Amino acid sequence: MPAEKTPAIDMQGIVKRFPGVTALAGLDFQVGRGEIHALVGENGAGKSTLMQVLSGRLVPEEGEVSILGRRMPKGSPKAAIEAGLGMVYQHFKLAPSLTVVENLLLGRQMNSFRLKLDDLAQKVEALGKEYKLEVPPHTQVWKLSMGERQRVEILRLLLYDARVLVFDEPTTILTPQETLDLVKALRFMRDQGRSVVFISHKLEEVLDLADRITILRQGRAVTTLNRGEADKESLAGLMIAGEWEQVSYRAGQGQRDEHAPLLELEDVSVRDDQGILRLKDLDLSLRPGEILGVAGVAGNGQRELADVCCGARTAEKGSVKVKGRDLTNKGPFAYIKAGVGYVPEDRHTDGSIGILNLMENLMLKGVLDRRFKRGPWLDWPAGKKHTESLILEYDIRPPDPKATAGSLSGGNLQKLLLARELDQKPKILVAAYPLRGLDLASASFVEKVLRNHADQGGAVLLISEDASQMLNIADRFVVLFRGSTKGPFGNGELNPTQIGLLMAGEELK
Amino acid sequence: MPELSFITDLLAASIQAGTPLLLACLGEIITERSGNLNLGAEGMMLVGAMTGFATAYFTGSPVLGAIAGSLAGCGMSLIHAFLTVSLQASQVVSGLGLTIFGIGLSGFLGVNLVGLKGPGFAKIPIPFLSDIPIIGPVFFNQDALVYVALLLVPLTWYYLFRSRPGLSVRAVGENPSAADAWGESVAKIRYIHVLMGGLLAGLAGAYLSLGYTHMWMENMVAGRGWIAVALVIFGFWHPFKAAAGAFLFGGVGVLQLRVQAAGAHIPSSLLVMLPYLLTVGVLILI
Amino acid sequence: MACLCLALALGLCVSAAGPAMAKDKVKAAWVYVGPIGDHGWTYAHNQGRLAVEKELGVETAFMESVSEADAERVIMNFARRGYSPIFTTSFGFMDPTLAVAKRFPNLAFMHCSGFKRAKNVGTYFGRMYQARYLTGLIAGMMTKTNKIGYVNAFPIPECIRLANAFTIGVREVNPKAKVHVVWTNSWIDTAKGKDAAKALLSVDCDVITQGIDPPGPQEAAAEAGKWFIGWDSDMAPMAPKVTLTSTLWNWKVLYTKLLKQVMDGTWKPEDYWWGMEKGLIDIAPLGSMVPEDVKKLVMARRQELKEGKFTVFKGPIKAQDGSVLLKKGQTADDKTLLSMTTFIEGIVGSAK
Amino acid sequence: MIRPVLIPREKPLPGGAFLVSIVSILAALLATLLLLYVSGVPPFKAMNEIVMGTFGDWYSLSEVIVKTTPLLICGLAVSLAFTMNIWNIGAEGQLYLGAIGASWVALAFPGLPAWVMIPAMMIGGMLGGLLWALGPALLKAKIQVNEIITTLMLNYVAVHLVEFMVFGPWKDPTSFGFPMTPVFSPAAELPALGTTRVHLGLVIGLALVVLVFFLFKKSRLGFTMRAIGANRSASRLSGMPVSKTIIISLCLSGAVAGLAGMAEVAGIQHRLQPGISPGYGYTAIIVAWLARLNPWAMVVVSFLFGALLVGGELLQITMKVSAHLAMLIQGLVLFFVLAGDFVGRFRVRWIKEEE
Repeated sequence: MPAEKTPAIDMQGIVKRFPGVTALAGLDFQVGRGEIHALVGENGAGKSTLMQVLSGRLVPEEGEVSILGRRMPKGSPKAAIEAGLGMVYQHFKLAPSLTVVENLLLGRQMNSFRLKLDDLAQKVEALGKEYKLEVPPHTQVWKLSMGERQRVEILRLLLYDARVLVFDEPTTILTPQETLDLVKALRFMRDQGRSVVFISHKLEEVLDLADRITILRQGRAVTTLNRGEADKESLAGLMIAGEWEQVSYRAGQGQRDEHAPLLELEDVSVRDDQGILRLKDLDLSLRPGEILGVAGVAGNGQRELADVCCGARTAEKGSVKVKGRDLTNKGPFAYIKAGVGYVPEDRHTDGSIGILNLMENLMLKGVLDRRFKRGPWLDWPAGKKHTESLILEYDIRPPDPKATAGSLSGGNLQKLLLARELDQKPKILVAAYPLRGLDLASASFVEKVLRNHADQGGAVLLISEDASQMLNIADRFVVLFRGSTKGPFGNGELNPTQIGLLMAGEELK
Repeated sequence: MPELSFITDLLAASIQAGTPLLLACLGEIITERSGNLNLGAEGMMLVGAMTGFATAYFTGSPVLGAIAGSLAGCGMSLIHAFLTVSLQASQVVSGLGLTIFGIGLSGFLGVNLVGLKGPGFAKIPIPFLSDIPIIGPVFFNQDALVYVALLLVPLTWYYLFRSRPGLSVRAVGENPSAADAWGESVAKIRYIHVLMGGLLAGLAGAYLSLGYTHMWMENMVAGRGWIAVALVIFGFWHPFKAAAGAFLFGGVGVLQLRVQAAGAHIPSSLLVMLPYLLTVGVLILI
Repeated sequence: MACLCLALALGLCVSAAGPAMAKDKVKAAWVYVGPIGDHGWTYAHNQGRLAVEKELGVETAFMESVSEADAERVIMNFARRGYSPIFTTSFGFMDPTLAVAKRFPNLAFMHCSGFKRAKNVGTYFGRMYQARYLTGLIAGMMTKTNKIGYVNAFPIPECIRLANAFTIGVREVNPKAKVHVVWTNSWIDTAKGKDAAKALLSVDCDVITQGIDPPGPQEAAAEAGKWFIGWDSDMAPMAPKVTLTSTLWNWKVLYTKLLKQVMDGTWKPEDYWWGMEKGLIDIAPLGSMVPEDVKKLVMARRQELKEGKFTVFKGPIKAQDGSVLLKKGQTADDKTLLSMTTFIEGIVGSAK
Repeated sequence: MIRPVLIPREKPLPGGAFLVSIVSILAALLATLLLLYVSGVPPFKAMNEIVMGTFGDWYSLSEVIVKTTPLLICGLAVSLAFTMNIWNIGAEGQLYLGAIGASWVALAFPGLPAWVMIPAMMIGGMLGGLLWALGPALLKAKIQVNEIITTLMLNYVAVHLVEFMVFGPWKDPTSFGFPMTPVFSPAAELPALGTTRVHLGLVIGLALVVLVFFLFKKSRLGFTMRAIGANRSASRLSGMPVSKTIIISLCLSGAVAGLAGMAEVAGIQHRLQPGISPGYGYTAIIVAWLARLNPWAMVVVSFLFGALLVGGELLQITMKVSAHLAMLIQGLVLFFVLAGDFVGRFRVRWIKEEE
C-alpha cells in the first residue's frame, strides 16, 4: 500500500485493562488523511484511554497502533511524536512559570546549549498570524487565559509540523468567540492536509465540524458515520446503551423575591492563589427555593466564587452573609454550621479523600457535629449504619462501605459528595460543575437531586460552563465574566446567542 | 588599620566557611529544580570527604582527590536516584537513609585514615586582583576549590536559566507530566541532576578534607550537609541568593568564634546555637 | 636499657604468675568516649592499650565512641565476658562504671578522670597541667604580640585547669602576655577547630595551642606561619616548621603498673593521679626554632617537676575578675584542682 | 529491545507490606554478611554473636528492651506527625527538651513522693517536648515555614541547650564542676524490672502504642489527622481545622518525644547530662517508617532495631568490627525496604520493542 493511502491513524484490536475495568475491549479505530474526525461517547466509554494509548502514554495489553503508516512501538510517546502525532490535552501540558517560548522549546531538538528564545519567538509570531492563534511569546504561561494557553498547545504542534492533531474536549473552556477562532483554525489545518481528531460532548459542535464521527461505547467502536449520516438523536441513541429518564423541569418557576436571601455577597473582591484579582466588587444574592445558575467560561472567577461562598477563600473586601449573618472570612467550618453545603469542582482533590473508604468519606463533615460524636471518640457503628443508608438512597456503587473513594467512578463519586452534603441538611448548596464528566444517567440523577433540594425550600448556587445544561434546571442565572456578574436574568429571558455574547464579555444591545 | 584587617579577615574566613555549604547547596538546588528532594547531603559529603582524602593521600594529588570525592558523592546519589526515580520510593526516607548510610560507610572505610596528614589545596592568590583592598584578600586569595565554588554560582545560574538543558530541568521540576508529554525524559533528567547534586555534595565534602582542612575525621561534616539543604529554601532555589545565604551562615559561625577570641563573656554553648537559630530566624522572615 | 629491664620484669612476672594465669588469663577492656583516631585523648589511651597488649601479652578489647547513654551496657557487656580490669576513660562514665562494678564485685574497674571510688573501682588520671605549664613557658617567651591563642573544647574543669596552668607558665616569663581562649564545644570538629584558630590569629595571636583532639588549629597556625603547641601526642611531624612542642600522655606506664597489679592479685581500688614524676606526662622534644635560653629554662623546670620539687598552682594567683584564688605561698590541693571552674588572671574569654 | 514498564498493583501483595518488610530486612542482613565477609570478618560467627548477644539470655534481652524503649516512644512520636504528612525530624531535640523538662521537676521539687514525682516529671517532659515542637508547629501552620528545616535546626539548639543547663545553672556543685546535674532523688527514678535496667518507660511506651492505636482508629481527632494527612484541601473544605490540627499533631508528637526524654533521664541516667541520646530521634524516623506508621508494628520494628544496635555494638567488643557498621546496616535496611516497597506497589512488565 503506498504511503499516501495509509490512514493517518490505524488502531487495531486494542485491549486495555485497568484494575477492575476493561477500558478498551478490542477496539478498532481509523482516521483518514485530511479529515476532521470526531470521537464521541459517554464518559467511561474509553475515549481518553484510547487517546492515551494512541499517544504512547499507556501501554495496551493487546493491539497495534500505526500512525501515518508507521507501526508504533508500545508505550513510546516519543515515537508517536516523531511519527507526526500531536495532542492537545484537556489539562494543558504546560509549565506555568515558564514563558510561552520556553514551554514551546520543550521536547524540541537541542541545537545549541544556549537557550535561543528569540528565533523561536519569531516563528511563534509568524505561525500565530498564519493560523490566527496569536499569543505573546515572552509572557509566562500562568498569566495567560485558558484560550491563550490552548493556543500555545496548538502552536507547539504546528511548530513541529504535526500531521495528525488530537484534541481532547477543546471547546469546554473557551468563550464562544474563542471557539469560533478555533473552529476556523481546525478547518484551515484540515485544508492543509492535516488530520484532526477531536473528542467532544457537544453534539451540535460535532455535527457541525466533523467529516466523520466515531462513536465509542463500553470500550468498543460502535460505528463510524460520515458527515450527513448522523443527527443529534441518532448519535445520542448510539452512545447510550441503556435507557435513561429524560427529566424536563419547568424551570423558572421559583421567583420568590418575597423571601429574605439565604446567601448574600456584597461588593466582594477575591484573589486567587497567585494573587491575581479574580472577583471584583461582586454582588450576588441567593433566595430560598431557587437554583441560581452562574454561567460563564471557566477561569472567569468561578473557582473563587465557589470558594468564597463556602468560606474556603478569604475575601479581600466586601461581605458574605449567610441567612443574614455576616460570616465574611470565618472559615469553612462556620459556613458548614450555618448550613452551606459545597460540591467542589475537583471531586478528587477537593471533594473526597481517595485513600479513605466510603464510610470515612461520608463522615468527613459528620465528625465535627454531634451525630457521630461519643466524647472524644467517633461513633463508628452509627457511621456504618448511616453510610449504608446513604449508599442505598443515592445508589452508590459499589455498595461497600469499605471500598476506597479513589476506586469509584466519576458519577458514583459525585453521588457520594451529594449524599454527604445533602445529608448535612444544608439550606444552601454550592455546586461547582456538578455535571461535568458524568454520563447521562448520572447527570439526570444529579439534576433531580438539585431540583428537589430547591423545591424543598433550599437554595442552590449552580456553577456551570454549559449554559444550555444549566438553563435546563436553573430558575435564574447570572453571567460571570472576568470577575463581575451580569444579571440576574430570569430563565427564558435571554436567548442562547445573547447568553453566549455575555459570556464572551460583549454588551447586549 | 586593625579594624579593617579584622573585617577583611572575617570576610575571607566567611567565604571559606561558606564554601562547603555553597557547593552542597548548589548541588541540592540542581537536584530540587529537577523535582527531586535529596536530604542525604550530609551522607554524600561525608563519603566525598573520606574518599577525597583517601585518594589525595595515596596519590599525592589533591586534584585527583577532589575528583574522586565528587565521584563518590555521585555514587551515593545514584542509590537515591535509583530508589526514588526508578523505584519511586519516598524521597524523604531515602535521603535520610543516605545520610545514615553515609555516616556509617565513611566511618567504616575511613577508620585507618584518621589522623593522617594528607596533601591539600593551598591558597593561590590571583595576580593583581588579590591586591585590591578588601575584595582582593576576600575573593582572590583563596584555594582552588573556593574559586571553583565561586565560579559555579554564575555557571549554575546560567545552566538553569539560560541553557537548553536547564530549561528541561525546570520544566521537569515544575510539571513532569507536561515535560513527559513533550518527549523530555523525566526519569533521565532526574537521574542526571540527582547525580549532579551528588557530585557537588561530594565535592563539598572533599573541600572539607582537602581545602578547608587537610585531614579526615569521622563525622567531620558535622551537620553542614543539613544546613546546605536548609539554605536551598533560604535561597529560593536560586544560586545567587543561596550563595549569599551560604556565606552569611559561614560568616555567623566564624563570627561567634571571633567574638569569643575578642574576649566576650557569653557562655559558649549559647554562641554555638547561633547559626541554627539564625537559620530558623531567616526562614521565618522570608 | 629500659627495654631490657622491662623484658626482665615481664619474664619474672610471667614465670611467677604462670600457673595461675593459665587458668585465669587477664583480659582487659577499654571503654572510650571518642574515636581511637581522634589524635588526642582517646588516641593516647589506645596507644597505651596497644603497648600493654604487646608488652604484657594480655588480651585486650575496646569500644570506641561510646555515648553516656550507652556506657552502662557497654561496660556491662565487658564485665559479663569476664574482662578485668575494665578501664573507662571519660568522666561521663563514672556512674555507669560504679553501677556495673557493684554487680561484679570480683572484677576490677578503673575510671579515668572521676572522683568516686568503690571496693572494686579505682580512679586514675594524669597531671597534664604540669606539661601545660611548661608549654606555657615556651609560649610566653616566643610571643611577640603578647597574645596567645588557645582553642579549647568544653568548659569543664579539666579544660579550664589546663588553660590556667598554661597561663601561669605564660605569665611567669611574660607578665604582659594574655591568653585568648575560644571554646568550640566539640572535641572532634576539626574544621571548627581550624576556624577557631583562625579567629585567634585574626586578633593577633602569634602562638596557637589547642585543647581539642584533631589537628585543625595546627593547620591554621602552620598556614599563617605562627608558632604552635600541640597536645596529647607529638604533633610536630605534621607541621615541623611551626610546632614548638606538644604535651604528651604516656598511659603505658600507668596501664602497665595497673595490669601487673591485677595479674599479681595485688590490685586495690586506689586513686592514681600521676604526673611527670612517674613519666605519665611529658612534653615532646622542643623544636629547633626554640632558642637555647628558652630551652634551658623549660628543661630546668621539667627536671624540677620530674623530681617533684615544683608546684604549678602556687599562690599568689588571682582569678580573672581580680579576686584572689590562692594566697601567696598557698598551694592548691587536688580537690581544688579537680573542681576548677574559673579562669585566672591573664586569660581573655569566658570560662563558660 | 526489551524494556520494563511499571504497572501499579491492583491488589496488595499477598502477605502484605509486613512480609515485604521482613524479606527486605533479611536481604539487608544478607548484604551485611557479604560486607563482613569482604572486610575479612567471619560472617556467620558475627551473626551468631549478634543473635546470642541480643537474644541469648535474659540480660541481653533486657538490654535490647532498654534500647527499644526510647525508639518505640520516639517512633510513635514521629508517626503522630507523619500521619499528617508533617515531617517532624525534630524528635531528637524534643527528647532533649523533654529531658530538660523532667529534670527541672526533679531538681526543683526533690521532696516529692514518687507517686507525685513520676507523673509530674512525665508532665514536665511532655511540656518540654511540646514547647520545642510548638515553634515549628506555629510556623508551619501560620506561615508555611518548612518543618523539616525548623525541627532539624532546633535539634542542634536543643543539644546545646542541655549543655548550657548542665554547664551552667544546673551544674551539680559536688561534681567537681563537671557538666551534669545532681543525681535525682530516689523518688524520681522509674521503677526497674528486677535487677535489669528495663524500667517503667517500657510500660509507658506500650501504653502509648494502645493510645496511638485508639487515637487513629477510634477518635475524632485521629480521624481528622488521618483525613488532613491524606488530603488537606478536601479536609479543609469539610470544615476541619487544618492549621489547628497541624499544631496539635506536631505538639502531640513533640510531647510524646519529650516523654522519651523523661524516660531516659528518670529510667536510665537519673540525672541530666550531655549525650543522653545517641540519635534515638533520628533512628525513630526509620522505625516509624518501616512500621508503616502502624503502632503495633512499631513495637516489633523498634525491638528489631534495638537488637541491631546492641548487636552491632557487640561486634566491636568481641570481633573488633568498627562501630560504624551498625549505622551502615541501618542504612542498608532502609534501602532494601524502600526497594522492597516497590515490589509491593508495582508489577513490572517487560515490553518487547521493535526498533
